[in-house]
Amino acid sequence: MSKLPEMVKITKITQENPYVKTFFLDTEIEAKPGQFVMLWLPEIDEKPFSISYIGKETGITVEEKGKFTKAMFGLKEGQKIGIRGPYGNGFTPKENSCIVAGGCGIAPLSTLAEKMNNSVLIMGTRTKDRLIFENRFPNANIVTDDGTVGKKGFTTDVLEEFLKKGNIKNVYTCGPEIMMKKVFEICEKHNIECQASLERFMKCGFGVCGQCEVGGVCVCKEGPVILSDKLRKMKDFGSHARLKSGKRVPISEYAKWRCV
Amino acid sequence: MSKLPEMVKITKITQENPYVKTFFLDTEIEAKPGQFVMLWLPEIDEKPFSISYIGKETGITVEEKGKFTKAMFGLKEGQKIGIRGPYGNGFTPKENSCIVAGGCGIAPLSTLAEKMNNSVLIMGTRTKDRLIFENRFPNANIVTDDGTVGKKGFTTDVLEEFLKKGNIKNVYTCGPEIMMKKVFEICEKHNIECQASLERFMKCGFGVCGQCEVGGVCVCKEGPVILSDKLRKMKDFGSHARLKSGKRVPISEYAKWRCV
Amino acid sequence: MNLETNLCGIKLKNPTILASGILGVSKSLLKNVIENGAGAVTIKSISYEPRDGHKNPTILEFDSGMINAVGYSNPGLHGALDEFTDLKDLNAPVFASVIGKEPEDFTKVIEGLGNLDFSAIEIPLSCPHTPGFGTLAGQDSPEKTLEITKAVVKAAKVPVFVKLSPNTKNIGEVAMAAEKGGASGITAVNTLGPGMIINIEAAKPVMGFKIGGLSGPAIKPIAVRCVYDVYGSVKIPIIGVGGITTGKDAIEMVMAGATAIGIGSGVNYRGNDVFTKICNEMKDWIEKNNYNSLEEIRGIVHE
Amino acid sequence: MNLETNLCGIKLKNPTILASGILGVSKSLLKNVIENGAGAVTIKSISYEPRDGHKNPTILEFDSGMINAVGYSNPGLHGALDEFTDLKDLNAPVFASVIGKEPEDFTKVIEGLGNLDFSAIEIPLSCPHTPGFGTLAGQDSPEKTLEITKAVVKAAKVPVFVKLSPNTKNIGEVAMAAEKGGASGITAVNTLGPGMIINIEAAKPVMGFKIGGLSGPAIKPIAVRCVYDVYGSVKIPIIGVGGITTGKDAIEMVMAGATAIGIGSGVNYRGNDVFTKICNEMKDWIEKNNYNSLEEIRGIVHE
Ligand SMILES: Cc1cc2nc3c(=O)[nH]c(=O)nc-3n(C[C@H](O)[C@H](O)[C@H](O)COP(=O)(O)OP(=O)(O)OC[C@H]3O[C@@H](n4cnc5c(N)ncnc54)[C@H](O)[C@@H]3O)c2cc1C
Ligand SMILES: Cc1cc2nc3c(=O)[nH]c(=O)nc-3n(C[C@H](O)[C@H](O)[C@H](O)COP(=O)(O)OP(=O)(O)OC[C@H]3O[C@@H](n4cnc5c(N)ncnc54)[C@H](O)[C@@H]3O)c2cc1C
Ligand SMILES: Cc1cc2nc3c(=O)[nH]c(=O)nc-3n(C[C@H](O)[C@H](O)[C@H](O)COP(=O)(O)O)c2cc1C
Ligand SMILES: Cc1cc2nc3c(=O)[nH]c(=O)nc-3n(C[C@H](O)[C@H](O)[C@H](O)COP(=O)(O)O)c2cc1C
Ligand code: FES
Ligand code: FES
Repeated sequence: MSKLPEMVKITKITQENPYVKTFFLDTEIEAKPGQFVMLWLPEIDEKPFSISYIGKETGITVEEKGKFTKAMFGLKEGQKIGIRGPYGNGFTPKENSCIVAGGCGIAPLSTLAEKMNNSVLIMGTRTKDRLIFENRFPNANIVTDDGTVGKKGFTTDVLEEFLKKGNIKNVYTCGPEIMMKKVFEICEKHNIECQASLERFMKCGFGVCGQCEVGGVCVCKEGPVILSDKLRKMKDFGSHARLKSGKRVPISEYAKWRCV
Repeated sequence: MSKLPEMVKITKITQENPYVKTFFLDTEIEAKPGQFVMLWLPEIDEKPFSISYIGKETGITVEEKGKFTKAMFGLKEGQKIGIRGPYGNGFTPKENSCIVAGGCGIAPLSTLAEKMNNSVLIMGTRTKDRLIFENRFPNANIVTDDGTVGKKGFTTDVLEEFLKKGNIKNVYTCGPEIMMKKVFEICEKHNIECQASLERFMKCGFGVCGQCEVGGVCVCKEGPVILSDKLRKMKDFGSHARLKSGKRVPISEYAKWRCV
Repeated sequence: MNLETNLCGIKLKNPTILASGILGVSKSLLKNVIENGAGAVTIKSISYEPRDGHKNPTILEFDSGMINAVGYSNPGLHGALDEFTDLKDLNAPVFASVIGKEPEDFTKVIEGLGNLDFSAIEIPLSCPHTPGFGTLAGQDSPEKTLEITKAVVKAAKVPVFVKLSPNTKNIGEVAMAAEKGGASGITAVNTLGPGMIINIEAAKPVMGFKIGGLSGPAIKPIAVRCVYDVYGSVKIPIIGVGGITTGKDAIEMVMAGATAIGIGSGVNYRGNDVFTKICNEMKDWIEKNNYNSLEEIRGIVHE
Repeated sequence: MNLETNLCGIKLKNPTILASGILGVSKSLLKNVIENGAGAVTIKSISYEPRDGHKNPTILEFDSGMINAVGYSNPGLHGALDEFTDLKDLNAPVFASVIGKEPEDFTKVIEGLGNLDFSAIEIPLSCPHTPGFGTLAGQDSPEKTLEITKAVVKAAKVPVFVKLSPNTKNIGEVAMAAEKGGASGITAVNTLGPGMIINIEAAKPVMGFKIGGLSGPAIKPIAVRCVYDVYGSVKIPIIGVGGITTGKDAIEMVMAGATAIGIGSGVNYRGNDVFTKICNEMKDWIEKNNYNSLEEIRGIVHE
């Protein structure tokens, strides 16, 4: 795929829940689970999005949040969108694994879960109508903050239960950074390797500008998937991120700025 | 090989006759017989030269004529010279052939003669001490204007004799353009295909500047080897060539300018 | 779908034009280029007196483009008069390219060429590597551009195109000066730079003149921006030149605002039939993207 | 063979320097780059107030180089004061890069940064894509360069490098103005252009700011020529920047006259360890070619 954005047709749009749509794009991208692309809306902006379906068509699952995703939600099948990538390292699949997805965090994890169909999958959301991919993963362990579907509670509680059973050796996670931080801490306690897919504001997407830096690492290139050995040294993991100006702020301020 | 000149070592210099040396260069160039390279002497000039030995080392056989070749003759083994190429189309070897070389014109023909060792080779020069490669081609039919070695007369006379015998179907030639013109006319008379290697002042060497143009053809790219069908249409073949300014002049004036 | 183009009254069967300095030394090479599909051809620039130009190497290819410092070698007005006779025989318009140091130098050549069948005259005020000419002589300032253009337009019987430099700070202003001087069109751009390539083993610059102008793919984004700027500054048509090697490149130039497309280095990258190739690729793209003509997309990015 | 370099009194273990705007947003990334072999590092340019910069796309790769219009996003003086504490902990000198519209803007930042451990201050007067700054504000004229340099040198406690534009007509004159203003060194060059890349399917320029500056391999010959010109014009040392991705490229810059070598886009082409790679390649080349030091070849093509 070209390093410059290429305009590709949206072949299909599916509504995953009231806030989330999946866009299927007329382009085949050779990607690993966890890799991402940069989507371009001419004259609007360009943003990173994980690949949620890898194949003849490329699927991107998007939650409506701010200006860019609103504009995406206004697109119809047959219209075109710019795309470049794939970027980032992606997940390394391993046996005896547990996948912990928070909200839209299932997007980059979904292609991994399909590859490792004997792994444990935990999908958590705030409430029932936030859930996605429940049909794609009928064996998933669903958990909601309010118990409107699946178990009531947090993904981290369910993870601890599985870890206590003893045969899990690797944990994969993506979701709100606070959740991922907790998942990591649990893994550390149990001496288990963790792979977390981080999210930072991006510009280049290929490791040049430094905008997406966490602890001396560019999330776009050495990440987005970061392993325990690096997470351990990243003081900013779960605590700080950079605004568009490059200003480093507490993760809560960053999240507010992003209207998540 | 790079499109920019590369400096390569002169491994050996052999004196072919009082006026001609062969320079062996520490570079292996994949070339066809008849192709040429551009040799660069930093701060002096850059000129086209045929490849006279193709192999682990590349041989260039040079006659001392003007400023550039004088400077080359001042070079010692171990010194470096710039080279880029190969350029041009080269000869297409065919069965039942006769090769007609005038003077230094044997340089581009020599690698062809080695490839087709059952062809007839005619080598002509003004006088004995102008002859080169007589040891390389012990079976050559040698002819000199003054009869100091080989037959007395012109290459064209010898060619006519061979053609009369009847089994020659192709003629290859390089040498003074007046000679080549005569060779071509003889071939036309006998209805035989001729491949002539033309020589024009060159700049780019790869078909961009138009400096080496003859009859709408760039000698550096569609040549230097031109076949009968094109020779037939080239009014300037044997009659006109261009000076450095691009001015088109009679071939005699061009030759004088070149101090040949 | 046809690509016929009207360039200030000159009818072109397609918008591709051979750029000056590439192949254009003889009538027979112009013929070759026209047979290979060019909509028009430009001759190598002619000065009053013959010029030998710089010493070799004068033209080289590097990783991302070409570099040249030919130094305006040309046979002079009298050489040109011998060479470019009966241009009406050719199947496409031929443009003269005329250079000079002072306005009188230009007009002497233009008057001399007056009886030949050139369809237009291009004046490059933009060469970056020949002392006395172009940017090295400040011909690319708005003032000099106005002065020379005025004189040339007065002497010429055919449309005049002024060829600009991408190295000029405000190319829009220079284009406005040319328009004010009476130019019928703007050619944008000449080579970029100058640049220098050093052969480190020789510890010497590789060009005979040490420096040279860049052309080819490396300069395309700059050429496109220049055409964009010029389009925003003047009403006269633009010949977009610089790094065009494919039909898509040509479309890009048209979208930036070009009426016609100059092709030079493209000859090196895709052969003499680069003109036919580019035209076919343009047609295919236009049809595939449901446009009907080049007019529809000309300058579209300015909207 | 060692590559130790003295850059106006600043000792570098080798002459490679991280160029401003690449990776230099945080102390931990600077550390990463130093561990990857850089002899010195430059931070991303800092203005007094924080700036969000242009909208995306801001940085893209094209066939022969990169294009960017980041628009000087930066956390401002106060962000920088939080970020770049205790630079002495790092194993190489760190250079500040400071931008402003008027001389006072520069001096406010420089005075603010005064207590941090920067070894030098670089002022880019040469960005081609940010309104109010660089070439878009005329900061690259000899007059403005002199005025800003004088003010900055007065405010700074460390050596000042002035970063020049390759788009300036006479870069030698601008360098002379910087030298006259008291600069300790010249950084040549910033990005080239601006250029524009149009996505023809979208019929829109692809950069968020429409235009952007070019860097990487496409600009190397122009950067080398600029360093050559500057070396011929001033006595102060030069940091040569533009398209350097290999040890041979770096040698070329030194031969043109550079004392140190800035590397930006090279990070994209060869990874963060481009610094180590280039240093090893330089050493190998120097030894193979029987030189003993970089001094021997510095500016050698001027002989
Ligand atoms: C590697 C990676 C993968 C991602 N994958 C997905 C995915 O699969 N699905 C999905 O829905 N989202 C994904 N995101 C998040 C996505 O890129 C957008 O950031 C998100 O959709 C924000 O919404 P918006 O752009 O519509 O809001 P905007 O209107 O653009 O944003 C509102 C505010 O937040 C700021 N902002 C926008 N994006 C970011 C950001 N990434 N970081 C910080 N600030 C930001 C804007 O500048 C603005 O101030 C991913 C992000 C990364 C880094
Ligand atoms: C395809 C090709 C292959 C060649 N192969 C050989 C070869 O194998 N061996 C060999 O000895 N020579 C060869 N030549 C000729 C060679 O390139 C030089 O032209 C020749 O050596 C002239 O000598 P000089 O350069 O020393 O003279 P210079 O001092 O350079 O020339 C004296 C005068 O002649 C002009 N001049 C130089 N070269 C040419 C030229 N080619 N055409 C027109 N004017 C010129 C100069 O500009 C100058 O005015 C070949 C030429 C071509 C085109
Ligand atoms: C070898 C060469 C010679 C050139 N000579 C001239 C010239 O004589 N007059 C002129 O106006 N432009 C000259 N140019 C510039 C081209 O016409 C053109 O403007 C430039 O090369 C950019 O286009 P390109 O990228 O398609 O080559 C020359 C370019 C090259 C490569
Ligand atoms: C993404 C990017 C951002 C840049 N930002 C700055 C900057 O903030 N300040 C500056 O002086 N130069 C900046 N530059 C210019 C570089 O420092 C350098 O001068 C230029 O890229 C040429 O070098 P290169 O070819 O090695 O990249 C930036 C370049 C790039 C590619
Ligand atoms: S987004 Fe530029 S380095 Fe990651
Ligand atoms: S030498 Fe340039 S076209 Fe042949």
